[in-house]
Amino acid sequence: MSEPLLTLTGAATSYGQSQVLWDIDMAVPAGGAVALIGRNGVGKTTLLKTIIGAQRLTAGRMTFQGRDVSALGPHQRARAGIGYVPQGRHIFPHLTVRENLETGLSALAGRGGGAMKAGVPDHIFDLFPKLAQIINRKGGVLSGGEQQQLAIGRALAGQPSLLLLDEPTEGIQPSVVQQIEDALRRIRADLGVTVLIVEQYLDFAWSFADSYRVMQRGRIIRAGSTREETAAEVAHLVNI
Amino acid sequence: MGEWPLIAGQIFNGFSVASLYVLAALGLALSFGLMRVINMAHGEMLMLGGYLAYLTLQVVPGPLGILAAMPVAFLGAAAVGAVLETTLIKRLSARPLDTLLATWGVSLILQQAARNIFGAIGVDVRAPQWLNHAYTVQSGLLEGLTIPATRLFILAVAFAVMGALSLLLARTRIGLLVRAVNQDRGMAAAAGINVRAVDLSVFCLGTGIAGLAGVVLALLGPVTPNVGQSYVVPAFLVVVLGGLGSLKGTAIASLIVGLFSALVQILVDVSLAQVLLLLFVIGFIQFRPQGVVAVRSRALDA
Amino acid sequence: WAADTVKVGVLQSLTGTMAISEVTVKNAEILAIEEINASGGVLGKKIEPVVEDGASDPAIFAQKATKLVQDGGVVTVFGGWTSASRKAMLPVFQKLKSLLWYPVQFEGNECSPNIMYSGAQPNQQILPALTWAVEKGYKSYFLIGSDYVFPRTANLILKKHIDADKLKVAGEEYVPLGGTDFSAVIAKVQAAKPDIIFSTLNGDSNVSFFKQMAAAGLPSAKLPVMSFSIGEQEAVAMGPSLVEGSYAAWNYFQSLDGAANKKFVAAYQAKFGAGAAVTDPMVHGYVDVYAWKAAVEKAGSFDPEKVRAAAVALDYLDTAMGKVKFAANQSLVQTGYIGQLDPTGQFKIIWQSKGTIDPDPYDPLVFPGKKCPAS
Amino acid sequence: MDMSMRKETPLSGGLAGVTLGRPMALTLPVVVLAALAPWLVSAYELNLLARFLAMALLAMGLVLVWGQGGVLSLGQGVFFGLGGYAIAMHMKLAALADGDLPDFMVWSGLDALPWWWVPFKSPLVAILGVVLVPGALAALFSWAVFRRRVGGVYFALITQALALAFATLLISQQPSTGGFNGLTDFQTVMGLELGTPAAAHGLYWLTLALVVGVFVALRALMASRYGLLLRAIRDGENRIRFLGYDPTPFKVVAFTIGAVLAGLAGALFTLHAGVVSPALVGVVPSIEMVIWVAVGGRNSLAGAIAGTLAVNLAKDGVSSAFPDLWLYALGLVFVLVVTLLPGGLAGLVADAGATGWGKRLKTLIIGEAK
Amino acid sequence: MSAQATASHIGTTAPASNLLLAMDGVTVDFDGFKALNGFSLTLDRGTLRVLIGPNGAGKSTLCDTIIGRVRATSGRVIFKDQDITHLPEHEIVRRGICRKFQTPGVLPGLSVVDNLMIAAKRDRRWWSSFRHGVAAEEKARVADILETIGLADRAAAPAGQLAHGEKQWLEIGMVVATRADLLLLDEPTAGMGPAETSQTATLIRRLVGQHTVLVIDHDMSFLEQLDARVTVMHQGQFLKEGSVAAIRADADVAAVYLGRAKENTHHV
Ligand SMILES: Nc1ncnc2c1ncn2[C@@H]1O[C@H](COP(=O)(O)OP(=O)(O)OP(=O)(O)O)[C@@H](O)[C@H]1O
Ligand SMILES: Nc1ncnc2c1ncn2[C@@H]1O[C@H](COP(=O)(O)OP(=O)(O)OP(=O)(O)O)[C@@H](O)[C@H]1O
Ligand SMILES: [Mg+2]
Ligand SMILES: [Mg+2]
Repeated sequence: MSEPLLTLTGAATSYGQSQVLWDIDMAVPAGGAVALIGRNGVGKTTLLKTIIGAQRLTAGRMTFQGRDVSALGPHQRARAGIGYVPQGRHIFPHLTVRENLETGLSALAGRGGGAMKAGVPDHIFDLFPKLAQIINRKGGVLSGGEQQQLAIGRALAGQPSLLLLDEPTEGIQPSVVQQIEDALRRIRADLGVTVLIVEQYLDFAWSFADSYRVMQRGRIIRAGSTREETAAEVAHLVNI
Repeated sequence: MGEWPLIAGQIFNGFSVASLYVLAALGLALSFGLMRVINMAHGEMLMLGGYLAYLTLQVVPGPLGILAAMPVAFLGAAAVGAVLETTLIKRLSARPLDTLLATWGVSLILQQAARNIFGAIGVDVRAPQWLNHAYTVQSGLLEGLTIPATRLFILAVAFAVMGALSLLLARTRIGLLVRAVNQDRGMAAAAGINVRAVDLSVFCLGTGIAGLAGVVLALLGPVTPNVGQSYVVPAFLVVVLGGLGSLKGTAIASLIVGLFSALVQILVDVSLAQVLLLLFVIGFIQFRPQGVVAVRSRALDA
Repeated sequence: WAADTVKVGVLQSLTGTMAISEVTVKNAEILAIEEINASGGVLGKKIEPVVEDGASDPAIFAQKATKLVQDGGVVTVFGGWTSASRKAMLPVFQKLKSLLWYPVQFEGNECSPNIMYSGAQPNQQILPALTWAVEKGYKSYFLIGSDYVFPRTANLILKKHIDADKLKVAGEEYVPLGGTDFSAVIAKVQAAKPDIIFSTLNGDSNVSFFKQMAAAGLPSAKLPVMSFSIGEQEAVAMGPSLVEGSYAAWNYFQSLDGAANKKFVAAYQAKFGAGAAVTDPMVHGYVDVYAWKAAVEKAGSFDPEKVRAAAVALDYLDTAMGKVKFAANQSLVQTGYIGQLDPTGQFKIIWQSKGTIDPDPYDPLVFPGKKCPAS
Repeated sequence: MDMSMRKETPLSGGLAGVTLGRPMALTLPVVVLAALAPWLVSAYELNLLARFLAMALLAMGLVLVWGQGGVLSLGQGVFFGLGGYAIAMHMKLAALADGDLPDFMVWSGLDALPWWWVPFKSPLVAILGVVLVPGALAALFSWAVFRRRVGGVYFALITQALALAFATLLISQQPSTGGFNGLTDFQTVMGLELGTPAAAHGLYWLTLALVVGVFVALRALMASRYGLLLRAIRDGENRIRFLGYDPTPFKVVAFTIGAVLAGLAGALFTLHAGVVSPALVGVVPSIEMVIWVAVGGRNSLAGAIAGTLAVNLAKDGVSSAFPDLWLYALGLVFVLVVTLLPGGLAGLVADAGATGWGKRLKTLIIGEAK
Repeated sequence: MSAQATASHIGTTAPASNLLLAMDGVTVDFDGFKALNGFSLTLDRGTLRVLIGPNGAGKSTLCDTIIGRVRATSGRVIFKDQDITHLPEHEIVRRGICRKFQTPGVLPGLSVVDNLMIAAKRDRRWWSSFRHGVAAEEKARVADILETIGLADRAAAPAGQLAHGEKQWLEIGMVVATRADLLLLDEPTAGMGPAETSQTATLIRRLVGQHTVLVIDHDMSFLEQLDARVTVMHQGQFLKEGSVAAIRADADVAAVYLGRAKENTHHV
């Protein structure tokens, strides 16, 4: 594989006085999909927040597309091409579905072209037809599944090259879970987006990602390939 | 002249007072509604507008001075707003009660600065001749009703500002970004929105409007270091009545307050009218606690 | 050094809403003290002024008065502006047996042995204005005031006298202190069509009032206004052109003739700037210091009790405001003037009372039978 | 003084969120020293101290209302004023012969005592009034607003309007309130001749005793379940509702206690100052009251007392000598305390206590920390 | 995990009739959109019921309506034979209903243990909060729950600092601590891993009997472990009811909810 899209070297962060991440080394290859797994509270969300820039690095550095982005703020990283689907979805409650999607266009700022003017790309509605049906409803009143689709759609509106997904199937009905999983596969395949996904359920993680990282107490304790190891071999690390 | 012209006159005065409140309260509603910032120094932005009008009139005397003063005051107050935002407000984001206290301190400082710069006794800003006349109904039921041109002018300015602002917020992406930032800052940033820039522009817009309002208020009132204080409490009452930062709500609430006090004043004096207004607001809350215009949400702590 | 000095208190609001006015009085009082010091002091001692801030709050006035007299060792205090501040200080001076010199016109109804009232009593400012208006032939009066003690009492007195003169009170309206909205009041004025407005509006409200009157097509040229709180300083601040032609009643105008006034204005402007306006309360504050000096010298003592007795026994003093002296009721015998504002912010004196007017704290028409114990 | 804390189970972190004042060991000497003040300072300084201690009662009330309850009141001046007027009305009437009217009523043209003045002839009614009138108004007002779930900033702004309306009303109803002048010139209270050293000392000790008593009582209250729930409501009012609690009475009680303390403070202040007037009740004084607490620390009772004393002493010292400077300083204090020192002086002390030298200093003064 | 201890402390009164809750033709209309549409449901005392349905079917709205956060446009909610449709929220809770929210609703500024103490307090009227001391029984229960939810070592930490999953546990603990007769658990396992999920299932099964429990979740394997009667909602209306196995086999349910026939287990 060529130059990695994202690298973290010796990354650490903390909430106030309490350190949460230690010495994270990670490289996400362009076009790849990495699954981040681990028990509750080990720091998975925090790691994603650190990558998008919502948490500051207290040590180490981060590069994206070969550029050191450690000092950039979240909106600059979003504009550089990192899309973020947070845990808990964080839909703008008083904006309509369309407006929520349009906020995602902000990440296109400075990337030239008429993309921003052109509006929300159609392929988002191909991926999530439901969004087209509820396009004028307020984000705050949507059900959990609707919000999750919207959150992914919003991230895609910024045409990211790296998509960060934090437990995207949490609280989603089974048939929609399948839709979302299918959509994510298409996002990888058709749009060529690199994905870093936090996922508690290993069989989806294994069927979707090429490699995995196991986190424990704020550190990455194991990295490997989902093609060379089975989920069962790794499961004991997660279920302690 | 009988009862009718008096009542009709008071209805007009209600609108006129409402237009003053709209102008004084719009900036507040913006920064409160969109940024959760209670700007107690808002009154001093009005004051600043008055002083900038004074300075402009020194440079551009004559009939059009007042028109020239409006953009000057807008920009001047917006610039002060920018300084305030970058040095103070941004440290207090999402702590509305603390912004209230801190900006009160700012208001004390600005008042004292005005005293030291312009003197304690205020300066002279006059309506130009083309505004200094009144239309009087000469016959009919409303005979004797007088409509001052200045007040008509202020009504027009209030409408223009409201219109421009709602267009700006509804028709451009700015409105969208502003609302997104207000609802979830962290997510807005992660979606690629430059939240600092949005904050700054909203706050400057709010103070700028206050500056412009200050010019207009100077046509009917004094320009002194503490002039802002006399407008800021009623303006806040309008914001409370209007509902969370809704422009429409602010306009309607201004009208309610304006008409209420104008009509009540037919019967009681102004001091009592003020007390009745407060009772009215508390009464209003009893059946419409969200204010005139409500925003519904499912969030647990909405 | 201390043996050669005597301390006096100067207690005015240096902060808060009243500071605008009171600072100028403080300046005048300090000017008088400096002049006296320059010419040898009092009873061979230099006067050392102790300045305190009343902060526009009566409770602070009382606090600072106590501080000055009890801890600061001053022999007398010059100060106060609002009646509220005077009323709050009164018990302090009575308890501590000291003496306050109060320089501002007020509503009367008070005489304390521990206060020298040099500002006008109602019969020395309000009633002369009425006398003038009656002479001019005005029949219908509209009374407008800020909603507090002085306007309410002044209008109470005015109403009785207007009634007694068989003239008409066309209306009476009050706005809160600092109020800026006169739309309703003006509507009522327009409905009532009076000949003249008597205004006891205070401070910034005047600006709003005149601007909104002009906007409604009623400039002073059309409907005359007689004000009791607009002096030279306020006129300049409001823009003289706005109030040009309106009237004011005082016991002093900067434009008054006389060598003493020329000298005072020159001295004040030399110290505080060529354009500085000089007003009635300032002169009263200034005169108070000189009257105290004269009384001390007459008594040969700084003891407040002796000074008080000497002060009311003084003969006429020749001052910037003409001949004045303290009556037995401790208020000042002085002349009433009516001025009309010219475009420069000065008043043209158009009328003056026939000789000096004896102060009358209790209007006989309104408060029959009430008298100061001292007189 | 911290008995109530010791009784707390180790399970309940009942005091979490309360910045503790100095412990007992330091409090006692301070109280003793304060009690000896009549012999240590001049009569004027004692009067000053007495006033500021009276104000500290109000400040402690704000700790409960604002610090613990998260309810910012910009209308404390109203309750302060009500307490002050209640006692002042009594003193006015007590100084009169039967059938006479207070002077201002006479020259405002009143010929009979307004009905609501009459009960205040009785000293008992006056004392009850000091507590009950502000308490009742606060309870009614806050209940009307809180029950409709209007809170936070809205509540603060409505209380500010309340302060404006109350001051305006007081001033405009001159014949029965004394208007802008307020009420002054008191002679005796409950048979005590005001102005004598005995009265001054007695009133000072009364104030001090109340400050100590309220300090102890509020501290126990904050450590109780009630205090915990109040803080919980501050954190998430709706969540509390879905745990089966009605937040309204909790907030109403806090606000009412705050108002009662403000009323007490106003009454004592009036006794010490010899005057009560609208200048003490409006928008500006009300917000200044908040700054005392902000400076001291909004979650600390001791901080509130310290903040009140500090701000008012500074005002007494600075404003006369440098009037312009004072306003800049006051403004700057607002800005700096809120932005850089949200915990106020108390927070600063606590921080210092947490770091090395501070800890050493603390052990030096109060012995080993528990 | 020691859920027995917890369960043994949860006392309820002897049932008068077996019916605990009845929703009777409840409709909730949001400006024309009917989130619940004439929905009826009954729950017997001491039973466990699972509610599933597509996203947006109205499950959370149903809980909202029972607890008083959303008001029924028409229809009634009967609890213990009394109409609670229009009672204030806290009144409803005091009658014995408690709910876990879909997004965890803990009190962020309070410590974990204080969160639980508040939930555990028996007498929730304001004046009783002045009473001194904490009942030994409440204390013991909180200690137990703290163990059960695995947060004993974080007891003093502010709840706002917990990770998402930890907050879920805390909120479950709070709901249990109230000893309400009816517990509404809206997606209790969202954000939990497989191990925690089965722990939750065990806990819930232990609660049944003492409590009536309504569980909403999308995780079929979790529902399988619960092994309870399942009600399926669709578009605000009742769709099906039956055992887990029956529901899984149902074609209608597959069409609107489960999707492409095969079940959804990500389980290891
Ligand atoms: N805002 C915060 N302040 C302090 N500590 C926090 C904060 N947010 C999270 N933590 C702590 O950081 C640690 C990691 O949290 P994080 O949310 O990253 O975990 P996670 O792996 O995403 O867990 P989950 O699977 O439950 O979502 C936890 O111990 C949590 O208590
Ligand atoms: N306040 C509201 N105003 C308008 N529509 C609303 C409101 N609250 C909910 N809705 C709508 O009602 C429907 C039902 O929502 P609800 O949250 O009850 O679904 P749910 O079954 O809990 O879904 P999920 O499984 O995704 O949590 C949704 O389509 C939602 O958009
Ligand atoms: Mg997480
Ligand atoms: Mg739901």
